[in-house]
Amino acid sequence: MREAEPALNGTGLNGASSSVQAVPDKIVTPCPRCRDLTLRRELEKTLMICPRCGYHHRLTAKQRITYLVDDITAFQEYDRDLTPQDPLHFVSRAQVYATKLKENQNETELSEAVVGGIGTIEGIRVSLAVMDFHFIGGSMGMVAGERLARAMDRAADMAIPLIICSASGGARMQENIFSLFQLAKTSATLTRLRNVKMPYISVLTDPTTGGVTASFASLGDVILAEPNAMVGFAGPRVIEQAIHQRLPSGTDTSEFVLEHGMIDAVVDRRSLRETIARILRFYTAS
Amino acid sequence: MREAEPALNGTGLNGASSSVQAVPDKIVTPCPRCRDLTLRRELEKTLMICPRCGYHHRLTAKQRITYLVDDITAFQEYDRDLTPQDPLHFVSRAQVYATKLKENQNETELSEAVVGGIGTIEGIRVSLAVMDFHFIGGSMGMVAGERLARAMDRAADMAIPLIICSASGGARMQENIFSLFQLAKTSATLTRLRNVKMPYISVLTDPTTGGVTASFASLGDVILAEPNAMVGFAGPRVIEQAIHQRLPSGTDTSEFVLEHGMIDAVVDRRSLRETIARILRFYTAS
Amino acid sequence: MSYELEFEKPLQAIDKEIQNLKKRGDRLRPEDQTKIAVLERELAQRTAEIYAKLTPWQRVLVARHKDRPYTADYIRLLCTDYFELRGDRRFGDDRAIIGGLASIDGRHVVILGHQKGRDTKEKIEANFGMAHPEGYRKAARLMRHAEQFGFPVISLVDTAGAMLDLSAEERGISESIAENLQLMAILRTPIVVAIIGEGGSGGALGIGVGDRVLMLENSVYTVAAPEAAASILWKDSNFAPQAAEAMKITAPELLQLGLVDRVVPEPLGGAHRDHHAMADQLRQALTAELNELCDLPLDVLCARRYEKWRMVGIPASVAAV
Amino acid sequence: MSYELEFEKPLQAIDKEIQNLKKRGDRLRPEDQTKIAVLERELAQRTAEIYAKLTPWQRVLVARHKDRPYTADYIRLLCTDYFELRGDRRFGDDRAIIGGLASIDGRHVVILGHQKGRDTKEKIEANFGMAHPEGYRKAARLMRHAEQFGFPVISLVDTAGAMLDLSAEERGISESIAENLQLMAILRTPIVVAIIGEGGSGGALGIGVGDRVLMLENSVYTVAAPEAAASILWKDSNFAPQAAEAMKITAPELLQLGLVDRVVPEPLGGAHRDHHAMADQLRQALTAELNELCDLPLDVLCARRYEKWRMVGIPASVAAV
Ligand SMILES: [Zn+2]
Ligand SMILES: [Zn+2]
Repeated sequence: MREAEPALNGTGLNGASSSVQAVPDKIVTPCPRCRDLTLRRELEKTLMICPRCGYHHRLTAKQRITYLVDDITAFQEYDRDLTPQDPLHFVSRAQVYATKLKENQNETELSEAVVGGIGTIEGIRVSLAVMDFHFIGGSMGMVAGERLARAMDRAADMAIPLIICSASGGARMQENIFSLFQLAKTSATLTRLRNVKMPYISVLTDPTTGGVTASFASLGDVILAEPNAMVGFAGPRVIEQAIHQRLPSGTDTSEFVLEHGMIDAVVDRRSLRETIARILRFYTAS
Repeated sequence: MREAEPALNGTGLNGASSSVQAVPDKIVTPCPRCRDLTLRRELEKTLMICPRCGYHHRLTAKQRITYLVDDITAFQEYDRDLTPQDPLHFVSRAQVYATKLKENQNETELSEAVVGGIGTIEGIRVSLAVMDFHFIGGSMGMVAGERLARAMDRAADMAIPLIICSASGGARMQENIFSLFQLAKTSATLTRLRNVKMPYISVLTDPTTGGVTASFASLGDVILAEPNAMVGFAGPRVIEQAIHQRLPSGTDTSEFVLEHGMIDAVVDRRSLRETIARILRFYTAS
Repeated sequence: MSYELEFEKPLQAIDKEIQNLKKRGDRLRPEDQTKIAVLERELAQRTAEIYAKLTPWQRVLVARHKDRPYTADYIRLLCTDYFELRGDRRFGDDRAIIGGLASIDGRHVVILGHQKGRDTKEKIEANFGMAHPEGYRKAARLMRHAEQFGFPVISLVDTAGAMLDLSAEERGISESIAENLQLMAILRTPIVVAIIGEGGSGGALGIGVGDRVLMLENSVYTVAAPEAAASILWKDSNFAPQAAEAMKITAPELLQLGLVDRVVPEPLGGAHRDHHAMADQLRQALTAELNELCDLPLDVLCARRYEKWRMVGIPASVAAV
Repeated sequence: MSYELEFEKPLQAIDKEIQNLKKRGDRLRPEDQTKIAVLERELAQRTAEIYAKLTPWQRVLVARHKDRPYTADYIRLLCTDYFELRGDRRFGDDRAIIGGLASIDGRHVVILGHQKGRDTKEKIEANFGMAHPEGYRKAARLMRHAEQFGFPVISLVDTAGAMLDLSAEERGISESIAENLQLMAILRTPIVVAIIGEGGSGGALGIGVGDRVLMLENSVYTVAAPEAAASILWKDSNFAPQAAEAMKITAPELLQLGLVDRVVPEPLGGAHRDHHAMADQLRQALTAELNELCDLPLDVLCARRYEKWRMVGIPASVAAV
């Protein structure tokens, strides 16, 4: 199962049956930072960046992939039929995990919080995996982890660079230790890339917190983050609750982790694609 | 030259022609910490520890070796004929390095600031190198470094543990880059021990500062320090001069570096030998 | 020994009666002695009954019991020799994770684990077992040391989670855990992990990857504390017992799910009732595992460990895809 | 371009005369133009004369010249592409040592070096090129990255020394340098070091071990600053020039002593007079070295580097013992 195989179900992201879709249509979108209202149409032209304050709106997996690869129609999605399980048969207090999964699948038209596949960025073939926060908060389900691990395997098997765009609130309670162990699984699988001397670029997007930061997201050979994204293990709210103290503003943002030596650069979404290509050329061009 | 060879000149530390000798005889010795006067005779019975306040007096190389090995008469010294050079022909303002070397050799009856050899500690054969602060402040001359490197080579060649007791004020100005490069040489040579899976125990004694801490002294598999020894890169006085501020008392002591995670234990001289033996048994007994 | 847990109250009543009788000392009548024997049998029986049907939440309470043996206790009870290794060689010596060179059953190992702290002073020093980045980096140093010198690693997990404060974020708590996950996945020496009390989230996993993962009978392992999970799922931490139930956090459940490899039985009434008996059980389990692991060629050991974690928890139906 | 150094004053007088004549612009008479040509020849000649017999102490002043090109200048002038890698992944991003992925003469490398800072703001950010432990640890990360991906390393040394303050000691400045010395001794990729200005003590050596050590013509390399050496030797830092003389700190002297491998010529009047010409010289030297080193099998490269540093500075008479 560790070999890179083409997607089992014909169509990819671009096909009619695609499981990746834009967030629900709305005519205007409010900016969470400056409160400005922008026409959805306009916002999509600016890569979902607020034209007034520069706020980087959260993207769907489909948007993210579209913005990164040369040609979304040539992006080959994998593992879409690898769908989430309910390993604990989690039912408690009107919370039925199986139902929640269905609901999220319907709302997002994703089957899990991770979309993985192969595409090109400025002509360079990469294994790309993208997390979608809209799917149960981008939490690490067993199959989300497996899809990430398979994206790593594909990079190793094909000897191509790996790019993972993280967006996650952390663990998926309803899978408990199955969720937790994905951190170990993904961290372990990354070691395969060492043998093929291909880089792993980790891109942190708003928000990347919890277990994801305590595993693959922090293990990039190069780590980039979008401006002002929430990035950290606990996130400021959890810390404030835990220590009953206010934190300095800016704690656990991209800029905070840059200052503390955890990442290489904060990159505006408008230059992300080009920056990634520039970095990749150091490893792939001779 | 990298092979372990027996000392070239018959007698060892214990012989009549030994180059290692106790510090000049004085009847009473004042304690630098509590000012108490102790009979030299008495002090030597307590391993040069002030009976009143526990201050660990600085030792000569001979004392140090005597206190550590099972039998000083069985300690086989090496490289005594490897004597310091004056590679820069350093003569300036009434400072003639060659003369200074002679004077120090006469005063200490050492030929350099490092004494290296093979001995046993509770029956375990070790390559031991000891620095003597009384010889030009235990500074890192080219030959001091070479003697250390040879002690490392002996440990690697014979597949036995390495123990280095440091005591150094840092660089030897009169050898400039020859002195500086000893840090690189000793750090490099230590890598040979990795192949034989034998431990290197670094013992920091008062004072261990400057370049020595920025090389082999900080690279022990296990690092021990005598109580209240001055241990640090710059030492508090230099820092205070550099930043024009008073430092908290206790900065750059054994206890300070223990607290900051740089060493494994502070060990009283009276239990140093036994502690080293206990540690060594983990690696040598099966 | 006190009975502090609510569900142990029936036991306390019996125990009190026994203690009262025993107080008579020399004045103890033969019928009292019979009574004591009867009561002790009853106590044992009732204890067994209660502990046989602990709810997951009750197990959480046992796992967090203030008298439960901690890493330092196991080190004292298991090791015939021990030399503590301190510090991460970078920043500090975190007392929330301790470890060193040890001899167990004649075998030299590196042992390490979370230390919660027994008395108030030690609790504060140890930060209640919640480690900062320097704790995980110290653990990494010790594990690399073990690899270098061919010592197997024993890692004892007992933490509510990694430390959540500004300083932990500043120094990269996530990076420190992530790096350990990777290190432990490929370390070229056997690693046996035992969850001895609380296995809390990434903070537990940060020293929790190995060839074998053992759980003490009343230990628990959670991706988030039941209180936190209840808060997140139902906005009310009072539903922690329900969360504990639904999340399958106990040793027998996790063994059945194939997520851990062995359950180490606890003495009657829980590990906190008898540290020595508990340590004996743990020693036997560790030694059994190490005997097997140390016999494997390193390449085989490492390939198996990689496979174990690469495939962890993937049901056959998924693995087949 | 100003003439700030005392021994450059004669040059300043000539330069001023030239500038005055040139100010006339259109009103410049033919005889003025002849005069300018004569003066410019004289300036060049006098510059050459002065720089041909700089004392060691004067070289210290040139090496510390505020207009001398710094690492960031060389990166800009040498690299056709550059992506900065930041942070030690532990604590911070020390601006006193910078570096990243770079293309030089069509070759991909990791370049890094001390950065002193040009204007006041940058000087403070960069702590005047005196690195904290996180700087050395960032350098270590970059070098491991280079090793992993097969990039050669170029390391530019320019520091008065490592930072001497409480925070540096607390976070293990000595350990951070020591670890780099070991790492650079065995890193499995070519390393070329160039002392571009001040090579100050352990802080310089901390990124200064490699297959080749180059020195710019007017750079200096000292185990302690001449002022500090004078203080220690004669309790008077005013004897720094004498210390500089006695310690053999200049590039030609160190080349002759066999301690460095190549002297890179500086443009007339020193590197600070012509950054472009200096960068060109450095590029040629680096490329020549890398061409040779990159052709060697890694095992040979590493064995030679080990031998170089194991035997460094040992005279034949000693080596023979
Ligand atoms: Zn806005
Ligand atoms: Zn005293």
